[in-house]
Amino acid sequence: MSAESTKRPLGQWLVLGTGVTLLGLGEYLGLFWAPPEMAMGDVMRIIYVHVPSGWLALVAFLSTAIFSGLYLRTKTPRYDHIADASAKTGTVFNAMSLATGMIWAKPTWGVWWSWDPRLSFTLIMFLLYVAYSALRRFVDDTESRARWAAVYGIFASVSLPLVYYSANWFRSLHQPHSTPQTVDASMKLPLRINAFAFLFLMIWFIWRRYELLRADAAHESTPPPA
Amino acid sequence: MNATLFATLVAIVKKDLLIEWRTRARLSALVFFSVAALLMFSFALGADIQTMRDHAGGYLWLGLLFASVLALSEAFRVEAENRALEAVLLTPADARAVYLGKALANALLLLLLGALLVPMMLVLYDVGLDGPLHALRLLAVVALGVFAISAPGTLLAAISTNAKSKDLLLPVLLFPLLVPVLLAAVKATALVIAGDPMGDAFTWLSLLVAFNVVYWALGFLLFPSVVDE
Amino acid sequence: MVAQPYTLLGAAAEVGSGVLEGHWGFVWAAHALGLATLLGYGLYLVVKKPKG
Amino acid sequence: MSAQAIQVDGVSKRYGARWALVRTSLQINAGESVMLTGHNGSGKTTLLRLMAGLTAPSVGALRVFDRDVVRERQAARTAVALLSHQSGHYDDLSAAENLRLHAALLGRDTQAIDELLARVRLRERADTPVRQFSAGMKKRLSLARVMLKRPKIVLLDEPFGELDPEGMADVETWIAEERKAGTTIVLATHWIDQGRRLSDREVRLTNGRLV
Repeated sequence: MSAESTKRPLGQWLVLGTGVTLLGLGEYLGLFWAPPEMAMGDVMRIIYVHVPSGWLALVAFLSTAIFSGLYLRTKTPRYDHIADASAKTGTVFNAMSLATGMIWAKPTWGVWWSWDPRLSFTLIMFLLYVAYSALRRFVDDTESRARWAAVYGIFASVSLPLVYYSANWFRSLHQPHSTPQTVDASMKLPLRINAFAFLFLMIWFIWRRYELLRADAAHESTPPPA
Repeated sequence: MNATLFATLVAIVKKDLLIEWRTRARLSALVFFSVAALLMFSFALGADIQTMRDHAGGYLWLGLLFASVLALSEAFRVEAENRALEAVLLTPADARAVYLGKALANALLLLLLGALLVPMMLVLYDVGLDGPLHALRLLAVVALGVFAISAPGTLLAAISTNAKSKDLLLPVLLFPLLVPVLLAAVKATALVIAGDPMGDAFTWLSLLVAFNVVYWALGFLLFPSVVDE
Repeated sequence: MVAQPYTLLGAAAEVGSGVLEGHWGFVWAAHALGLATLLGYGLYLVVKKPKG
Repeated sequence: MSAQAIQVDGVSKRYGARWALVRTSLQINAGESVMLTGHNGSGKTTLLRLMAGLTAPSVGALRVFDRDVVRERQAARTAVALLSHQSGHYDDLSAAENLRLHAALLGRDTQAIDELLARVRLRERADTPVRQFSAGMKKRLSLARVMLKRPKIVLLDEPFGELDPEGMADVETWIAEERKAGTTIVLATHWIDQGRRLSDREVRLTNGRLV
């Protein structure tokens, strides 16, 4: 098992390569090719990192919820590792989304932080998954840790629709969430490319993290000789 | 041969309420704590009566939230003390019924606390109510809120009781989960207190109902995974 | 300045000279932060060794 | 019914970084009485908790009357009762109230409770909160709870500990009766003489391994 994890499979290289290539392309298009937005000007270009990182945080946390459910059903440690890897990766994307959002907020609204629902719920989501990781650190027994984290991972996922729909549900100053349908065609392309770039990078992150966790668990799951 | 789900639920609720009654000194300490919290909010914010009136709902819910963390961890300290919960589960009681029973008992306890805190809030923050119907509406909001706190709270208390640094872990796990609930409860309370010209209260109340449905259902389904290794 | 096509050099010069009316400073900061996060997390996962 | 009451199949159990039980296999027939010996920390308690379905094996499987203790937990748990180091009582409730709770959970009527309390010599203290009980009295009450369940398999973790001579004699009598009635018994104890009198064979654990 250790030999397997030190020799990286071809698929992993492909995923990483695709992600990096798309990211390069998306960043170029977003920063230099796409026109500035009419109302907001160039500052709109922050969308190309802000929005994909927000989306992919949601996707990663969704993956945590799904694999938590699978773990509770099957008690297969592999699913627990994927759920854990997804949560940690999602937290990184979530932090990135928050930070870039703040950088965007300053020139647009004049403040680093505004308590609009979308922003607040994104912060709460971040805290939830930090708490998820904290819970894992507070439990020594491997089986209990996996079960309790899975339960919390499912509970925490209740926040995902809140974040996703908050901009529409509550009257707020955050623009309705950006999708390729709500922005102009020339902005669509870099946004889409970067979203896919982030998706591939996220898959690579989760994959890599999962391998590390599995390697950690491998030497724990074999009992000593009788 | 074993008790049905409902009989188990009733037995657990009865047991928990009986323990609360036997340890009523603990209960009154909890009431004292939440009243002290309400007082501290007014001291911390200065004696501006208009500010206090505007934010009365927020203080009430913060007081209830802090008290609920203490109440919930107490409720599971009792279970963990001699591994009493383990003995209950060995009978073998249905863990889902045990969950419903404990969550219900916790909710009732918090409701009692809320019913005691509401008049305190009315007096301390100079909030007026017009008539018993108004008071009943306020109590209904409090009930919806504390049930939405108790459902995830009971489950997370069961987890944190068995983890390291349990007193620290419970609020870390619980608070972010409850922010949306708190938000809805505070808004609904404020609208009930100050009047609701736009008819917004219904939206917030529906949100509270939705949280209740989701959290109680999740708790019911997931609690066996928490306590059964 | 809105319609002006940007080059890497031009934009960098603009940031350097402290001209922020177009808010390019914020754009660069956000993108740099994002890319640095991705790179940093990726490197961390490559360097990190399993326990034991 | 299968002749096998308990089947332990290549079971290992890890707590954190420590292996409490290592590659253990053991068959116990229905109606058999087995004594479990070993030093403190040798894995006796872990083995009993695994048999009761209170904890799942990290590796391997356990079956109780052919029911997997993890997958068919309720069925397996119905068959066993565990007398453990932890009393399992609610200290704020009285002895009778604790038993009444368990009677309600077991779906039994509460008629037998008086008799059970008399049996473990706690009738006079029936309405005293358990918090005021001595360790020996708590043990007696735990025993009454096991009796209330009337299980097919009794798992006893140090049943003689903390008891006075009279209490020990009571427990010995009760175990002997259960044995005669065909109950399967697993008895973990340091009291070798009593244990040998009450069991058909002896199994020894060292460092989580069967010897």
